[in-house]
Amino acid sequence: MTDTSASILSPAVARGTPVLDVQNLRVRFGRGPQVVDGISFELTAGECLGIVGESGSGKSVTARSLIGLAGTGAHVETDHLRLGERSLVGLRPATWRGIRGRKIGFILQDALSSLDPLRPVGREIADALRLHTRLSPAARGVRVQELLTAVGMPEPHLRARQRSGELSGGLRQRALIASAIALNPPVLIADEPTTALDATVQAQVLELLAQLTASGTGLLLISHDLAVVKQLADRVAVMRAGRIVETGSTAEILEAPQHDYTRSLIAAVPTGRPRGERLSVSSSPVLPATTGALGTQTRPHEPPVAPEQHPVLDAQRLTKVFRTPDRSLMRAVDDVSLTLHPGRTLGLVGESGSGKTTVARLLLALETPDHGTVTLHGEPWSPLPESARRHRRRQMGAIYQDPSASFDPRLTVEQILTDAAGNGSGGTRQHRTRVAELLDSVGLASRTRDSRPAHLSGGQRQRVAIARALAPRPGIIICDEPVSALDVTVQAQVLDLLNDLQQEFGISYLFISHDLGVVGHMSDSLLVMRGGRIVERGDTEAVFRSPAHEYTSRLLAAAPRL
Amino acid sequence: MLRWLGLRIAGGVFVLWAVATLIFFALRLIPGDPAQAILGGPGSQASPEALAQVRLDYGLDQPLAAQYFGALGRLLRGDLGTSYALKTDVGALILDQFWGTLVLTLAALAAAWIFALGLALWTTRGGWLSDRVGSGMEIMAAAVPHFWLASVFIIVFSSWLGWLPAISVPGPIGLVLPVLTLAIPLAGFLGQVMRESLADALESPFALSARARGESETGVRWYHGIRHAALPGISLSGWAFGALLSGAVVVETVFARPGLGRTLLNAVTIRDIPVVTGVALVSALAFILVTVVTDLVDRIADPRLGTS
Amino acid sequence: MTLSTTKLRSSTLSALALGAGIALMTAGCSAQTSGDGTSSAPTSDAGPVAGGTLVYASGDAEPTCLDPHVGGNYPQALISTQYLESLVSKNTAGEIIPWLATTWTEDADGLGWEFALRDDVTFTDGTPFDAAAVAANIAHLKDPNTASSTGYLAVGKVKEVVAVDDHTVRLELSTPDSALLDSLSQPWVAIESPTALKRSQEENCASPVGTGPFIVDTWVKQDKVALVQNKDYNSPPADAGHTGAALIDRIEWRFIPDSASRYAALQAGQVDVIDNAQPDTIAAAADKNGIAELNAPRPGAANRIELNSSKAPFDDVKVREAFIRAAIVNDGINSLFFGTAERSYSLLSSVEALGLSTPEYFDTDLAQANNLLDAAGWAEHDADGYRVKGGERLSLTFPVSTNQSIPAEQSLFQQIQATVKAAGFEVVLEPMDLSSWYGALAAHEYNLVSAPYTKVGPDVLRILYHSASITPAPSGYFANLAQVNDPEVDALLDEASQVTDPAKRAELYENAQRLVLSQFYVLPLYDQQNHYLHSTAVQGLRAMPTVSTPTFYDVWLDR
Amino acid sequence: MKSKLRPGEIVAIATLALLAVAAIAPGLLSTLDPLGIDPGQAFRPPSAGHWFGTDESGRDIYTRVIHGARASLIIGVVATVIGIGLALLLGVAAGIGGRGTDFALTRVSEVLFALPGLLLALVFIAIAGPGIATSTIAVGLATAPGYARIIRSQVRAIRGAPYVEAAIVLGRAPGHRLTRTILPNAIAPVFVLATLGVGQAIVWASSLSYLGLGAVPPAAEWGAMLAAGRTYIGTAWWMTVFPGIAIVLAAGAATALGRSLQNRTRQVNR
Repeated sequence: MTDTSASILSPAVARGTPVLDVQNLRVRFGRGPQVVDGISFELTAGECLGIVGESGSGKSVTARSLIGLAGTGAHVETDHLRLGERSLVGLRPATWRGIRGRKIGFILQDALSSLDPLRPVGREIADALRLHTRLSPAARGVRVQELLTAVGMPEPHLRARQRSGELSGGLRQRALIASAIALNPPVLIADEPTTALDATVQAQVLELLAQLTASGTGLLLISHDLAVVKQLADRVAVMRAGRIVETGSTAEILEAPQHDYTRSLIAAVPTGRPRGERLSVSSSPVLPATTGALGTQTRPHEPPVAPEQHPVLDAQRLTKVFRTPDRSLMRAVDDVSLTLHPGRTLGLVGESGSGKTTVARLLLALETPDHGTVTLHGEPWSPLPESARRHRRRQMGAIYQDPSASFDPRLTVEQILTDAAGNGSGGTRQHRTRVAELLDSVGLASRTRDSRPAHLSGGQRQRVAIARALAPRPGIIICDEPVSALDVTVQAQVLDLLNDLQQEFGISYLFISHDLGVVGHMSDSLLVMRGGRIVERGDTEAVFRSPAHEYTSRLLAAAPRL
Repeated sequence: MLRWLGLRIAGGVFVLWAVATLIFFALRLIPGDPAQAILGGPGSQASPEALAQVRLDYGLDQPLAAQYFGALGRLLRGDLGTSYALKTDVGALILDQFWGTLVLTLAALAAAWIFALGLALWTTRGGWLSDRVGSGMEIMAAAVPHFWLASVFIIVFSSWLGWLPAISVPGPIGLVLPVLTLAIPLAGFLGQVMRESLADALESPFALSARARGESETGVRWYHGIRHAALPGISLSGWAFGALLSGAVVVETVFARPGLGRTLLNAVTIRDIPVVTGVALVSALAFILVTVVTDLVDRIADPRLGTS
Repeated sequence: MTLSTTKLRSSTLSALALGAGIALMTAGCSAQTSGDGTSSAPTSDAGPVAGGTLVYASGDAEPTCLDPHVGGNYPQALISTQYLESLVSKNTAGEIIPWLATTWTEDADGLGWEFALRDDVTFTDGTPFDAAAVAANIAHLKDPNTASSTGYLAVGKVKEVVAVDDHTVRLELSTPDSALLDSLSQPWVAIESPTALKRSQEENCASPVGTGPFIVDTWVKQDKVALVQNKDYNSPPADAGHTGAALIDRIEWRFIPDSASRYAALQAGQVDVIDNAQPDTIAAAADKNGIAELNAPRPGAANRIELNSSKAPFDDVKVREAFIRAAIVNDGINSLFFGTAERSYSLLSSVEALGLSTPEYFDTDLAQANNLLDAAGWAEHDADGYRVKGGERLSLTFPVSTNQSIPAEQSLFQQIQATVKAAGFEVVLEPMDLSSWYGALAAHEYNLVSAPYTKVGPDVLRILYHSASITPAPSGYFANLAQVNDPEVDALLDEASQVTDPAKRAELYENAQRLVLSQFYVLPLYDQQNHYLHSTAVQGLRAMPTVSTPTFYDVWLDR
Repeated sequence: MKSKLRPGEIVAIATLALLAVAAIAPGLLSTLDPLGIDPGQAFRPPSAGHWFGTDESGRDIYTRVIHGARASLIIGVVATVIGIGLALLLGVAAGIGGRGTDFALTRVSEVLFALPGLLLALVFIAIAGPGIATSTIAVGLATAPGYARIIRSQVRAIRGAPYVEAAIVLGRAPGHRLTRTILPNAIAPVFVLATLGVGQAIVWASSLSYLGLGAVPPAAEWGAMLAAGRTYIGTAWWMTVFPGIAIVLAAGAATALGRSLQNRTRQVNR
């Protein structure tokens, strides 16, 4: 950070002064249950308090309640809520508006949707100034440039005129932060500020937030990701079902967690955990247990089949070129070769836009390669006419990032699984048995069979997706970001499940993710992709130990870990 | 962008050709002798000699294919032919009538926009009741036939109150009732779409961001809501323009306004085929232009479209 | 004196109330119906004032050509009355009076007519009016390229036109024509400048040139025709109210097809005169200050329903009579026309002196209708209550032109449809646009039809009921829609069109009419309605006694 | 997800139910003859004897409005079925066909779309002759291109949806995908579209009646009644107001129901 930016960004509050004091905050919607059920905390200037919780824990509602925007129908009560010396209880709307943005800055999760896609980001930032200062439009413009410079935006005068859709994820998030800190608010609330970002970009944004706390801002950091919170927070509060179950300094929480839930959260983080180690606590009450025939606590990982055997899937020199909307050509996949061995997991890691999903589609023969071939079980697979391939389709399954979109919305779980299991119509006893078997193997209660996936939780949905992939008894499953939409503990369960299934059925996985930690935990060997090319390949442990490519090193360095 | 525009123009030329072809052959299916239409229309008592002469003059004795290519050739030279009834150049005739309709439809489009946007901004999320009332008004407005609305306006504003002229008079005052008649049903349609889009926008994270910045509800509507409400309105404007041209047939008849709609109705009634063809082509052309312009505006207003 | 029955009734009522003599003088206190072609507007105390613009709103379709030679329909007659003039005219008594021709004589054999023309008249383009001009006009009418329908028929018997000298013209006829003067009085044979006629038809249609009190200035299609005063005008017909130029400067002739808009525009003062006034608005206007009515029934045929006798079931006179006996018309006319139309029992308009009215043939009698149908073999009834014979339902197709039948008339047809159902007739009403309607007639796809026909004089009977009129024109059009094919009728009409003796002629026409009426070919309804509403500021408005088109020559504006 | 009916939906459903009763058994709601003329009772304003007044032939307007429900709803439904049927052919073929088919059919619907609907209707009526059947078909024809656009984009969206790709990955043949996955999903929103379309079709047909090209008198049909009553709007307002209200109510109720169905499906799919 430069000298100018430091002066711009320092709130006029001495470090250590309490800036936000919340006592017994309770929120419910309509006649519903307490979503936030009596939480209390204090934030001082220059401090970062992390609130960690999974979806539904009430952490976002807490954040919004603090600025009086809990939403329509919300009943918010507190014993007291103070901003500095000032009580925020029972304020009139106009008074609230004077506080929002000026005294409390607010950063939402997804900058793409949190900045108006139809307005230049410069205007969005200037809005805060328009609302709270008497600066002329020209003066606002100058200040916007300063702010953008301060948050590390390259070419600020150019970027200010662009709309959020035209910026990359990281720059977008910087713009959003700039709009939140435009008035140097003493308190900054950041709700999942880095969730949608690639690891390297995430690191940069966290660095920016760290600079803000360093200059005296009180930061309330809300996240589902302990690893992220660890980077910044001085203190951590673990939230679950509307309550704070445990609070303490970051070090205390991570090293000596008192509460079971905290422990399960920590255990669920895959980063740096050896292959085969279980992440989930099977007694976790959050979701239906993954027990059944497969449920044992830990099981040392042994490759069930020797690597010398013939590869199940082999891709040679795949290239796929797309035409972008501005008519230029983009090599989405450039000369990619990979080999998948029976019973093994091949990890494919890369940031967004690196071409990893296109690789998955080429392997699944949903796209035809411009160059190169794919061989399945030693026989030609792609390019081939679809009709020649169709009868062998059942040898390869797929699991997608967004399972809800991958289900026909009209079908129930049973119909989906019946349809996937056989070509015939459903309803026979045989089919019912098979559906029960599948539900059992992915740890779903049999009562879910009549539900539609849209009505299930995210974790249950991904289990249905896995069950569907298993249904034709494939030897290979392509997993494209199978856990990136899930909470950590759910992610842990799903990852464990995938490992268990591999143990039981000897399935080979191509495991695609942007999350180095997840891939590292899941894979036997690893491919690192960037800009359509494989930049590094090798045994997972070896790559983690001594990355050969500079990009891999950067990825490793950026990945937050506990 | 240039390439996109080029493609659009090529597509437009194709559509024009297809419209010309479709209309040419469709009109040949209409029972009745074109030569008869030329010689004074239905009920006239033209002699066989006169009919033969006219068939020769207008090339109606030639095979259909020859007539078609002849017409196409003239069209390429910008010649829309000669009106059967008026014996005047169709191009000139349509040009005369075009401006009246253009002014009427564009004014109605603008008015519909303002009504729809205004009502949506006024009532959306202003509470359960106002939202219901607003959306009820839109549904009702969309279900009102033009000719009925026009009659009610004439009775109320011309006959009873005497405020506004019942028929077209020079100047903007004569436009008020026709424009209202066209605009209100359209506003009902646009309003429904805009309301939905506005409601989405007001619940979106960026609106929350704006509120968190200290923006008032009015400010959120003004700085963010309007754009998002307007977006589907812009996309629909091409369709709306076509609907307005249909409405113009009725409105121009009721308010005795000169224009393409009335020309079309008259021409169909007396089977003046060149005029019908001409009006069809001009409407298609206008529709294509409006669509290109709205797509262009769409792309400028919403950069997401250019990239996805 | 030819007075419409309406006029008779209203004057009688007034006379009863106020005493004879005074009644007519004071009748102008409020707008009243009068059928003599002069307006009922209260007369102004002030004298005529020159100047001003009058706005006329027509509900008829906009003409495609302003020259009434081309085609020849009523909308053309309406507007061309303002700028074109004919050789002769008519007065309200029905007598032919001089106009552009001052005197005329007929040869003893009826095959030649000689007209002395005015020598002081000039067309508005400067061309002098003379015998050559008359010859050029008749040649123009007879030229197939002109595509004249009405005027062409009017001069159909003219074989040759000879210019005896500059201002005397002789018409040689192929056969005697007792209707010649009537025909020549019509606006469709008005005299236009021969110089102007030499232009292309497109040009002549846009701005025909005549000798009338106004000149066509501009024509904005679908909007209006602007007419300006002819300052040098000197040739009014003998019954005009004044001499010299017209009093108003300008007429804006607008086309407002929608009747409600038209009336609203009159009420709001945007227009001064409207035509095709609807019965309910006429009745409403009677109570309003500032609006007056001009009722000018058109000459020629009455509005009537014709029964197509060329095919079953109306080829049987019993079925025709049964239909007419079953149809209840009067109640409908009373309620739908608000007293603005009087039931007719005649083939001809009430303004035609030779019209024969025979109410005796039109008594309604359901029992008799049923008996007739039983006798005609339509004795069975089907489930819907309609009569059947040999498996065929007694069904009548009735194409209705939505352009020609006003809504009240269409409603009357619906009432007839409902009343004849009691006798077991099914009437299928088929509203259609003009082109389709003519198409249906040409294809003989009708059992019932109502078609107006306007022509000056009783010769219209020959056009409508002579068997020669069954033969279609190349377009398929034919005028004898009842398809009366009776040699006796033909003979009477042929003879009547040729005799010169008025008494003999009247007798022949009466016999012909009685024959047609007694055979139940026609169900007369009422005169061809021709109601105008106008602002009381419009003074001196009258309809030409020829084809009842209003003339604005004597009009002045009392604003 | 089942949720309780909102008041607006209840009103809409009640209105449509009433209309359905009127269409199926008009005798339950009025015992008079919709075609029974009585010139002596013409132009009577609303009264206890004639709730909605009488028309120019003395027919009871209330009875005619009730009996008109059948004809009007048939026009609305049939025209919509024709419109959507044509659109389905066009849209589905474009949506599932190859690039070439899609291009060609999209152009076809673009061509039809570029022509004002009323022009299509007028030309069709000029060809086929006026009447209730042709005007119904004409309305269907005029509305088809609009539906085709929506259906095509619907089908294309579904065709590219992950769950269709999932079917490919499961080795389903194109025909199987079309009949078992794409069409069932594409057609559901079409039903919603149809409820929206019925009201519009009634309004369209009434405009044709006004231009003299619609239902044949004296049949009780709202559009025709409206068109006939318009002549007397200055002297007998009830002749247009009541059929007008019927059209607005029917179209409004159908639209309201269609919109709430749309919202519900949207919520379910979210």
